[in-house]
Amino acid sequence: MNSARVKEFYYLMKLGREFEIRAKEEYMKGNIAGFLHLDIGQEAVSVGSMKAFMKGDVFTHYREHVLAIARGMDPKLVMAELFGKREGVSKGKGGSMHLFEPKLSFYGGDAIVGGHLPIAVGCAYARKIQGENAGVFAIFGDGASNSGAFFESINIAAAWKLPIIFFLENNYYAIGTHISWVSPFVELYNKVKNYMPAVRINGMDVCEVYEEVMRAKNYIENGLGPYFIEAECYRYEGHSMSDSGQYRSKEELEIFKSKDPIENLRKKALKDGLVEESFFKEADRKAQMEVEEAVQFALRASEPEISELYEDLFCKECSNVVS
Amino acid sequence: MNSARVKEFYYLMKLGREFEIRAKEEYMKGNIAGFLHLDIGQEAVSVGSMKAFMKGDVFTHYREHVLAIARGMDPKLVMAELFGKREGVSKGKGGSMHLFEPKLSFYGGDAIVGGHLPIAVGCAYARKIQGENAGVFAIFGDGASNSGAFFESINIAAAWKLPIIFFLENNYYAIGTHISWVSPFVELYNKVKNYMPAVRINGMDVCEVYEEVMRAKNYIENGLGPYFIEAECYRYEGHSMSDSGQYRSKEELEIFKSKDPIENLRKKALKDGLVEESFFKEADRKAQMEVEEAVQFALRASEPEISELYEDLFCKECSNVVS
Amino acid sequence: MLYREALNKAIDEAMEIDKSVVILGEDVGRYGGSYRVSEGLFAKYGKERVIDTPIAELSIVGNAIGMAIAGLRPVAEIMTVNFSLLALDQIINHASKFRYMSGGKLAIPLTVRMPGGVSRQLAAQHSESYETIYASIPGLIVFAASNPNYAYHALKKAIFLNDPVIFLEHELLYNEEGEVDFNEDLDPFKAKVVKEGEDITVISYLKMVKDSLKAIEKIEKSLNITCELIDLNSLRPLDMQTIANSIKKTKRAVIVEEDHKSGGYGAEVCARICEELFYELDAPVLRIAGEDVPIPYNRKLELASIPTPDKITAKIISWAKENGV
Amino acid sequence: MLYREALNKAIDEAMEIDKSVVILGEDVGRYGGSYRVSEGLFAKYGKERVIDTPIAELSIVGNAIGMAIAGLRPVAEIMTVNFSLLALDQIINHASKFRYMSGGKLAIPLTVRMPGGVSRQLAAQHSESYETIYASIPGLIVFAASNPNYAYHALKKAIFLNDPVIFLEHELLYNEEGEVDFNEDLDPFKAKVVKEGEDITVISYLKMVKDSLKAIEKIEKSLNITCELIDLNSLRPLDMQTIANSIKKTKRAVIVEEDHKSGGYGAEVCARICEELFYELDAPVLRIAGEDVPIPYNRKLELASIPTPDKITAKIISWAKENGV
Ligand SMILES: Cc1ncc(C[n+]2csc(CCOP(=O)(O)OP(=O)(O)O)c2C)c(N)n1
Ligand SMILES: Cc1ncc(C[n+]2csc(CCOP(=O)(O)OP(=O)(O)O)c2C)c(N)n1
Ligand SMILES: [Mg+2]
Ligand SMILES: [Mg+2]
Repeated sequence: MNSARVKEFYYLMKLGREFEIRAKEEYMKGNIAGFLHLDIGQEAVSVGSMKAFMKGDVFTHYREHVLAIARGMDPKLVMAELFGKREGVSKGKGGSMHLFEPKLSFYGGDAIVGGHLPIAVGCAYARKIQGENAGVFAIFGDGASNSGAFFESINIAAAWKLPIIFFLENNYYAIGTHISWVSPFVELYNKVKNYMPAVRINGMDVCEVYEEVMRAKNYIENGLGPYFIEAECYRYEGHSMSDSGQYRSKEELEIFKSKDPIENLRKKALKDGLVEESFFKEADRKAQMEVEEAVQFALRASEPEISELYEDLFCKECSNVVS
Repeated sequence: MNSARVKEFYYLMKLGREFEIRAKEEYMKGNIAGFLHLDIGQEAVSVGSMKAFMKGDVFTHYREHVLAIARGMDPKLVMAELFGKREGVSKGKGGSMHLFEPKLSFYGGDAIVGGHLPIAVGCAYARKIQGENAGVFAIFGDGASNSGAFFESINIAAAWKLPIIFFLENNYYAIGTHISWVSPFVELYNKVKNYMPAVRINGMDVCEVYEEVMRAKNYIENGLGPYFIEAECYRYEGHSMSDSGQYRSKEELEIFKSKDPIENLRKKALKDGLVEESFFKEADRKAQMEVEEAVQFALRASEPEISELYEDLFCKECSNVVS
Repeated sequence: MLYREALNKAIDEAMEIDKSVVILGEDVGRYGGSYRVSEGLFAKYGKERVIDTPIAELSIVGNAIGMAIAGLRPVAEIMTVNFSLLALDQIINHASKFRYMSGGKLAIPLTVRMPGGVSRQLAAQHSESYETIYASIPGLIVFAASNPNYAYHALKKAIFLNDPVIFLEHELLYNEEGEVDFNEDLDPFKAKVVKEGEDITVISYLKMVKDSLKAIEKIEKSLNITCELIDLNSLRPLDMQTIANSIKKTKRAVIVEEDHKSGGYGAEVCARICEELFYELDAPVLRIAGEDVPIPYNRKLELASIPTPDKITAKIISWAKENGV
Repeated sequence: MLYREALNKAIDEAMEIDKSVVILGEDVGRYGGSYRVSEGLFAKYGKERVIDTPIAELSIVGNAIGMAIAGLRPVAEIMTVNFSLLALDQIINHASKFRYMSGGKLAIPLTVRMPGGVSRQLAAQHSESYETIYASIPGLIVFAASNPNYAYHALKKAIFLNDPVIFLEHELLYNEEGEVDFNEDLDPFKAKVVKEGEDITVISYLKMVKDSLKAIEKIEKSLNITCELIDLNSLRPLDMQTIANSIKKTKRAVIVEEDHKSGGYGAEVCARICEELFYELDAPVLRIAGEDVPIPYNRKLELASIPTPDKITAKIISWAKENGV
């Protein structure tokens, strides 16, 4: 890792963290509502993966703010979406769980657990026959790995040798359900290792995530078929704002906090002499500022009009008939 | 295998074969309609498994006449069901694909591919907490092994160590789709061998099927969790009466016919001196006779009355309200 | 007692009475249920009877059917009605048909509970009402609980019925307070006249009963008439008797549902009325329902997409005026 | 041209015109489709564009949505409408909502074809009609083809629409012969007056159009009146204009559907008529529909469970007499 990379990773993770902390505050204030799933603790996964997988299509679940930002989505537009404003990426119609931006090939925010996986597989099929080798990146949780949609996707992607990276964020919990209660093993790459190359990595280390996704990317780009990565990680907050996360022990939380992806990257970079202390200070300040700007933007942004209720439902041709 | 066992296997397989041949004829005559899936060629699986798994609950798919008969269902009642008669096991309301008999713990004939597997798993759960160790036997095809229902079932049964035997009849085809087009490998026990003990056997050999199911039965009865058997087999006929099976080569069919489970059992038993020739002659005659009786019974059996249309829809309490 | 407490009590008592009652679903156990309906049951009945499942709705219902076949009385929870689509093959192709296609040999004593409706800014994938789907399926019983009393009685009775019951709950009702009359012998299949009146029959269910009641107060004042309010309770079968009794008196009917209007459940109610009570009607039936769009996240749009007390009031008043009430 | 040939030709031409059109489903490729609709296409367009899928309906539709997002125009086949329940989460929670919940950023140009209805003794798990489900979902377009001409034109147009279309076919129509006018510029959203008449409007779709036509012949003779027959063609949106024009003339409406009656699609048609044309009606709307039972295997019971020309005739005649036609 060179210094520029480390700086980039650090800044994006910090930006993501600040974004989430602030989103939480704005939720408390009532500016954001509905289900809000924070990525705090898992920034290494979001940033490392998006920085490695720059070209192809990305399909995500509902815990996707930091993924979106790392992908290049303007935090202003993300925050505005969380605020339900017309300037939001999904015009305020989607909210936190549904951030879509085809310009970034970012099909984010599916809130049906596992539901985006068959879609990602279909996209990978299309890319293959279109001769585009960048392929697809699909991210999901440990909970999703028990769903029929997941297994069908693994089978099809492997049978047809599709260019897709399956990235499993194993944070051990699906809301309050520990993975060990509902899966015969906790190391989930075992589920698929007969189907495709499958590895388990430390998802708290942004460099490890980045490198493994790079490896996977090369693999799928070479037409070798799908690739599976399980990243061990942890969310510090509850599942969503309506969950306090009491089912977990303090000790467990502390263990993972001690592996904090942001803090550890900083320490390591300083120790290795890769980045000077002043950078981090400046980066922290800048991240806060960028989030502040996002919030200000979102606050000033406009409420949709009632007349927009029936917009965006159909293409023009169908709209003409339906209305 | 002792002589009595061999005789029993032979007779049941022969009875099954004759039953199916005759069912086909009756279909041509118009006495049977709808989808009729014949088991011809796969009798070793149906008989071997049912004779080994005598006690617990059995959940099957739609190709289940021979399974039902081997389980102890009277061929008369099966044939009458195929004829749509009131005396049929399902009162003519189910037909060929839906043969149910709780008295035999036979929950046969689900015609949604893979659909009976979660049901079988739930039954296994119940048996476990009820302290009944005989467990569950669930049989399905290669096609079913690509469905989400299948994978969810494997995962849950393994996670909860449920007493269930998953028995996969790999006859290579799901209607006209060869398994190699839709699965990354053809030896399907690879799909699950990280989850539970999984073996692949010769499904054309009734003794091998019997012995493996006995092994599986002991395993699940001991509370060790689920067990998976893949049996290689072949259906000689088309998928159902509306399929001619033209997608398969004559050579392929011939290879499997040369392994015919009935013929080979006979040859082997004669060679080993286990059973005398006269038994087979008599058995063949008796099987034909039993099938003839079944057809006669079905022919004479009665048509349901229109008034029965609304019967069997609800329990008495609900019926009173609904009607 | 809160609505969710009433549900909890119904399950608790059923489990107490009959050891074959088990509950299963995502987070129903150690977590206590995402709307706290199963709170305390895991501690009381243990993990064999209070089952935390993986996120696999097809299996939740499929497993429950298997348990029912084995002699248990499973109560499955689907975390949100939207996810029930993943289980629909099991509910329709299996649970609803097994008794019939086995010629009456199988019984499926299964209850599937589902919270649904438009809550608060949960957006398109978490805000639906699929009563139109469930109420269209022969072989199913569909109950919809609008208040703690019905919730308690109907759920407890549902658990002991020998047929599959879809039990619909509304997410915004869980913390509603209401009295439960434990001595009542409530018939869960019967609609309830919540309020009597002479001039208009308002028919509703789930959360819209409450909203309709608010609207009715204003309408009565504004038009100087009285409205009768019927809470359907059971959506399948539909209690036409209670509806007919009321319409024969009022000659006018309004249906209020949160569901999208086109193809919504109200269509069936409206059709039954128009077929069977045509000559009683002095005005066309009015359907007040959700708009025909997926539910948007933005609060203003979200409210615009469903009936509210104010909109119900305005629509009924203008319809009444047009039709000479 | 046979109905199935018309469908085949529509797909073939679409694939010819536009390389982004692909088809997928169980046995659609080498096998040619279980009802032979895709015959010849595998040989012509190759395995990349004519895709044999595993038995995994959720993935068939889910994969197709992904293809649509990637710029293809997928035509997915679900072998029988019953199995579409396994794909319903993808159809409803994803395909129907994606454009809306992305604020208009995503387009899902997807066609899902499904054979359905009561064929011949296929029993409960293979004999359903789920138009009531599909037609209740905002964001979907639902076409129902009753004849080769509509089948050809509507399917071809559906493939080129930029929104998800559920395309319903009836299993007993595949071998129906009918003329296809290739020069027609058919509007797939419009209902068609199949036959003009003065006294009763009969509204139907799919196979029941044919059966209604047979019934009408007898009714006209028996009552010495004339009936107008409307084929809905598009179930969502519903072409109320054509219906209204007819009812304003005839003052009476009958809906004939194969679907189960309670909660069937006819409920919505009936409700719309009663709401919008109440003062035009001289008689209650009559719904003729399937019985509220799963479809039994036995032929006699099967026929008893659905409308037939004879039953349609008898029901309309007795209703006409009761209501003074
Ligand atoms: C099909 C479906 N079932 C249930 C839910 C409710 N739900 C939302 S998130 C979630 C847990 C998902 O856990 P996991 O996949 O591990 O992802 P994580 O939240 O840990 O990132 C559940 C059960 C849902 N959204 N979709
Ligand atoms: C969910 C579902 N999809 C499709 C079908 C149609 N169908 C019936 S049998 C069958 C093939 C099943 O193949 P396999 O599982 O290998 O069993 P086999 O017929 O070979 O015994 C298909 C596709 C169905 N019945 N259910
Ligand atoms: Mg998780
Ligand atoms: Mg097979």
